[in-house]
Amino acid sequence: MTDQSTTNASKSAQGVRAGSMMLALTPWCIAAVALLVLPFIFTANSAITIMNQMAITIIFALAYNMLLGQGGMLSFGHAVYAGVGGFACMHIINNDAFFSQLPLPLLPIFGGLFGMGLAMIVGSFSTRKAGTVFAMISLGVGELIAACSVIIVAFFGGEEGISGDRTYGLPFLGVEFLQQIEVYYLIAVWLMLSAALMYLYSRTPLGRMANAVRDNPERAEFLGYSARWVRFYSFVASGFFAGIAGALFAINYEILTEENLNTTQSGIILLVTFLGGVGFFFGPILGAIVFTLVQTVLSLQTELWGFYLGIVFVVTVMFFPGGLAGLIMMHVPAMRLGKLSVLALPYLRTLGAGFVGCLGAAALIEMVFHVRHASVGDHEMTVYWTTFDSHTVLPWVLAIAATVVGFWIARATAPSLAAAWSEANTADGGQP
Amino acid sequence: MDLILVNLIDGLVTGLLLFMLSAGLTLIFSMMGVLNFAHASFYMLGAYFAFQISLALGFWMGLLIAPLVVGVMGAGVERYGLRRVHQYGHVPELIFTFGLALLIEELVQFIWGKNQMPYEGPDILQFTAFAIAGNSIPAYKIFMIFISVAIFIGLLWVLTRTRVGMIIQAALTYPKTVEALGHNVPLIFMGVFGVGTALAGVAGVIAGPVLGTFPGMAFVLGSIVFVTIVIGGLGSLWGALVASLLIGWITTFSKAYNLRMEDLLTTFGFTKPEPIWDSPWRDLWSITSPQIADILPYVLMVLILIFRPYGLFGKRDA
Amino acid sequence: MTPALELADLRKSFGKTEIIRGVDLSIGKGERHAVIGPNGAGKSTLFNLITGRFPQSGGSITLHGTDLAGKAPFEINRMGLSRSFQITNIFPKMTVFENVRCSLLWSLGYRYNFWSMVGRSRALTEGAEEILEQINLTARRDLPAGVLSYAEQRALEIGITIAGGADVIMLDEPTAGMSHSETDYIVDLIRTVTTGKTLVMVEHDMGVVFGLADQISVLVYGEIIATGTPEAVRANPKVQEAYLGAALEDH
Amino acid sequence: MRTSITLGLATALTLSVSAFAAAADTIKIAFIDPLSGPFAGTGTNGLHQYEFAADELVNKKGGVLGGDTFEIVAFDNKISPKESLIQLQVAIDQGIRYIAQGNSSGVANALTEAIQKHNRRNPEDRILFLNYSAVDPALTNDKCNFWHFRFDANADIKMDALTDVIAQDDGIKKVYIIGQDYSFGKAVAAAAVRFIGEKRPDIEIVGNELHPIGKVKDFTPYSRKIVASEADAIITGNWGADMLGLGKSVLENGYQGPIFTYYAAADGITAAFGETGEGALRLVAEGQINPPANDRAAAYYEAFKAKYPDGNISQARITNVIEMLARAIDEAGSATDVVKVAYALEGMEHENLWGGTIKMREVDHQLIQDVHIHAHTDDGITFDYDNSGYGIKVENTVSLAAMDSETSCKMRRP
Repeated sequence: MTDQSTTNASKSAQGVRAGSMMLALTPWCIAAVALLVLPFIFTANSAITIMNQMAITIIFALAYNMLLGQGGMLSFGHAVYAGVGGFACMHIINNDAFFSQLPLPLLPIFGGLFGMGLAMIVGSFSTRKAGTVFAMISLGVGELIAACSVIIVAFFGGEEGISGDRTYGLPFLGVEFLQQIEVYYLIAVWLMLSAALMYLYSRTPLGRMANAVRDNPERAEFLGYSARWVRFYSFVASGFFAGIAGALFAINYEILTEENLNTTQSGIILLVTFLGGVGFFFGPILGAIVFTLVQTVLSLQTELWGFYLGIVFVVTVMFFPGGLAGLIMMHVPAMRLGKLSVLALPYLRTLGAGFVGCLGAAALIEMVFHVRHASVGDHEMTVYWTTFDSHTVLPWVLAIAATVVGFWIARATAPSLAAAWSEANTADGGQP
Repeated sequence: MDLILVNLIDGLVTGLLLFMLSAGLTLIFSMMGVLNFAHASFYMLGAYFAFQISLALGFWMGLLIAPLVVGVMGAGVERYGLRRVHQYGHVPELIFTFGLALLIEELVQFIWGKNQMPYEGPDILQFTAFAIAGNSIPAYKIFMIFISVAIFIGLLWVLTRTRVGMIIQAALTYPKTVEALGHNVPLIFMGVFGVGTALAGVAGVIAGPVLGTFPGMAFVLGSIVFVTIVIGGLGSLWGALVASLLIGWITTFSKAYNLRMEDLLTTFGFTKPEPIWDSPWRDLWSITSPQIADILPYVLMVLILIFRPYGLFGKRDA
Repeated sequence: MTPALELADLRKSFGKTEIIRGVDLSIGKGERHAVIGPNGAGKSTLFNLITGRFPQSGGSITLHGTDLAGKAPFEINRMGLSRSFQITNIFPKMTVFENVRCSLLWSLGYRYNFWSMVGRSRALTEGAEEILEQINLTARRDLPAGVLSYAEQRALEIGITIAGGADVIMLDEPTAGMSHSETDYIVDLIRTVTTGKTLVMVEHDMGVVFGLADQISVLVYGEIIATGTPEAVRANPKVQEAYLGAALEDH
Repeated sequence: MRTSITLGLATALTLSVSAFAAAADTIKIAFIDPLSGPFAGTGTNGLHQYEFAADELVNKKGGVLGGDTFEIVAFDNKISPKESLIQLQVAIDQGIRYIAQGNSSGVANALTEAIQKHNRRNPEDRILFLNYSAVDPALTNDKCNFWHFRFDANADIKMDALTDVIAQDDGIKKVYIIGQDYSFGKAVAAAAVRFIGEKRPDIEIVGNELHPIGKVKDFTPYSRKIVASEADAIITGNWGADMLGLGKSVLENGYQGPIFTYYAAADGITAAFGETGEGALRLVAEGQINPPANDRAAAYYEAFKAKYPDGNISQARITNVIEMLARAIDEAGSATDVVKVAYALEGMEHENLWGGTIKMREVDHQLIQDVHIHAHTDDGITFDYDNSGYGIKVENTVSLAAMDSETSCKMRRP
């Protein structure tokens, strides 16, 4: 597997040199080592639970990006493929006779197959058109299956969902998966495997044609490819990996419910993928990591996390359609020129000030919310680990000052940042 | 028989309400080629603004002012949001409106909290207009029918009988030509977007007291509105009207009559498996029409999209 | 010998307007055939009918003796017919190299393959590089196609069109919007890359037509009024009248 | 973005350290319920009731075990089973041994199974589940386990009490049952049919149907059917917007009989019903608010209102959770040995702050208590809900409801 990924990552089959092999392998090695070491740094079970959640979201987001980023298909109901894969696995877990003969680490294959099966059925009619028609069919099918989950109790278990016990599987090398850490490594292996497979897929003829069909379906048809079948295969492949994510969810949480299927979940995966950036393979990975942290950690800090997330999302769509990955990759030309350091100081000035402004604005939002919604007489609130009385003037003055001054400095220094930017992206010879 | 009449009226109210939302949405679609996911959010804003205004100035001022405010906000969204995202293509536009829908819901919760607002219709309409076989038809419903029909006729009149309407219609089809003729097409687009969202605002103002004013109200109605215009044919005003009424009546009648899947299956010659509670098909056999009434529009939409992808009244697929 | 492409009483109407009004045309193997005609004569429509972009209203199209009725563009392409577009139609976000490589995939038998890596195939890489060499874009290999100059994009478009190895090549106004020097360059390019293939082209530039084509058909108001060698067509009075007349009206 | 990452890492780090910090002087109770999203109102109000009860009933009285105090640690589960399991893990890592949850039986089912598995797999740090509101009968029947204690009367017990009242009313000849299409709605309907059949076979059930949960925009068609069926009473398990929508719709469309229901009070619903609901709404619930059962209850409620003027004591049983847990910890002599605490809780009899004596039944860990039928009214209300002037007043009481009811629970004790 490693050998393959090397050669594929390198652009030319003729020019496989040791150097480029190393270069292409490096991110994968770093990822593998990080996955191996992380549990020794964050030892708490809850940290491992969060990391598991992150890994599952990464697989799901990568699968979603096979559609959105690589195939140009916007789905509003992709959760159902992960969900159905997960539900199927839960039924397998509950089938004692079969499950006791099946090592748990093989279970995700079944999840993938079920996700793929459903994708084949739906894809047979939904992939005929891309664009709005595809988006609407995906929404309709998503709503239908989600609604079925409370009606078809035999399979979906109603609103309680269905649960089982993963430890009844055939022990795998003596491991029964009693502890979270064992599950972590199972998920980590599947994460590496799925990510590598999805990456390799994008390098196959079909993967390349998915891009071609996304950019110009008509031209692709005149190259001998049916745009519809290319979309169909992308859709099915995406369904397969979504199913794997669903199966891992089943293993990790040992319960699946309606929330694994509903449109909220589908919306979240769109949000995750887009925030991370649809243009690059690693975009959804970033998105999944950041989103999981925001959801589990920021939501402990503030009730308004959804509000902030909404703002960030809308701002991303409007100003940074490349997402986080796009932002990072913007700096590659400057890095190639070795002039990244030119940007450091202007960044510190403008973004630092902007950051202070954001903190001030967030504090203002929190204070407004507290004054408006806290129970009468409850004047005490805590922002940034500081507790104060929200009905006194000082905190308001401070917050407003931070906001105004922060944004003002950011605005005032923006031109110098722009200048530094063009300077950093200009080769020293003078030509752009 | 009486009950059929009552249900016809109820379905009409639901359908016309849907129409007020779908009319604006379909206009916006034919103009910009993008489905505004946040359309129902403007409906929700209409209800909340009207509630806030009604506290100070009463229901009627709410009916007057709230749609205006919503329309201005809609125009602002077009001017400063959509127009910017437009350059990236249709998919980012759709994603933008999706994000906007999320944001508006959060915003409403931020301002008004999560509970349902005690938003009531005007006292003057709190009486029973008439009753059919013991079923009272509240005057407020008659008022809703009246308002929506008036809006439909007004819209039709503006679009087909006035100079502004003609420019709009021309701008929808030949934006370049109309621009060359000296009309400010971006302004027209912004105006249409504003009017479309204001219509959604009106729907919110008059539906808020009946269907409840709460943060989930956009979500509950949102996807049904898409379904409506997809069934009717994207961009077709008549299609939106027919599909709205169709959905209004289908859902009303399937709730009002207990059609059971068991009877249906038996008619087709299937035998009920015994014992039923142990059969994997038990859920299928026990389905009744009220249970699935609200998902029937989705079934209809998927079927329509499979067999007639451009909808009932759509002009070919774009 | 069966002709490479044969049209018999081909018709197409949009609504009530008949754009193509019964075209009969036979193009032999290895022939370089140009379709000319005044603006609005239906040249592009004819192209779109042949390549399956629009369904015909009547008549038949046969490619190497096989009827093309009801075939989708990709099926027609697989039967050995490839086309370029009047408006540049490439994959702008992909690199030049990838553009060409994608157009090689089907003909090299990769079909919907998802188990082999494009980067590892010697045949693909070499094939693509050979095409790049032919269209003189080797130096631009790794640039996104969208940033190329207009003439380079047109060259790439021709490269994509011929890459699949089709034996019938259809070019829709390959030199539209180009300067004289660029036009000369493209004409030379077309001549070399289509050696031994059947070429059908629509073109406005008479210089290009007379320089490239063995046979010329003149399409006026959806009908072919003359077919023959460049000299014969040039001498045909009907052509003189229809074509020059229309051209004079234009200016 | 970048800050939240570092913030997250910092938190995760502190989490791993704080596992040791199960402090000797505070006993933490994890409150896992929705604090954001559509049910945040209910969750937040519940949290306030917990915090107030812990302060007022335990900490101000010297705490337990000679000075240890209770601390409520809030976790937002966004009413999602998945989030609940994550937050459960966080709570366990913080050394918390007591988990309180109530909103949604779906979440409770997920939690009770997860806790059972956790306790089996990690015998060294077992935890207890204090379910204060989830009323799915299965939790104390088929799905019961030793670690789960339910302080609310379950759906069957409440329906038993409700049908007792219906049975006494000779005017009721026809009943219409309607509910949300999910396990609780179905459980309510099944229990209603069973109990009415047992107690008043002459009552005709003229309608029994389910509607999609949270999806119905307009209840008018249902109301038409109900009115047309000439029902004398409606029984429903609806809650939230579905309750409000159904209730207002039937009343506006000409229905005049009583609506027997479970959840139609507080969290904005009492205010929204206002005058419309007067004389129609009948709620079954434990905990007597109006008229106050005794001076202590009245003083407690007044103190609560002084602290939370916008709040409601809508879940009176929370005081029982706190008081009984405190007693059990004292009896066990340890807050960390939850097996001992659980044995102390089993069979405990307790004087309810809101009147009457209650008992935690050993066999299934279901609290047996008085169940009341309340009326929604503005007459004789000492403590209103939502500051609306309207509140709920006890009309009928079933003492120690269903104390001998059967259970299918087969509990395995450690």
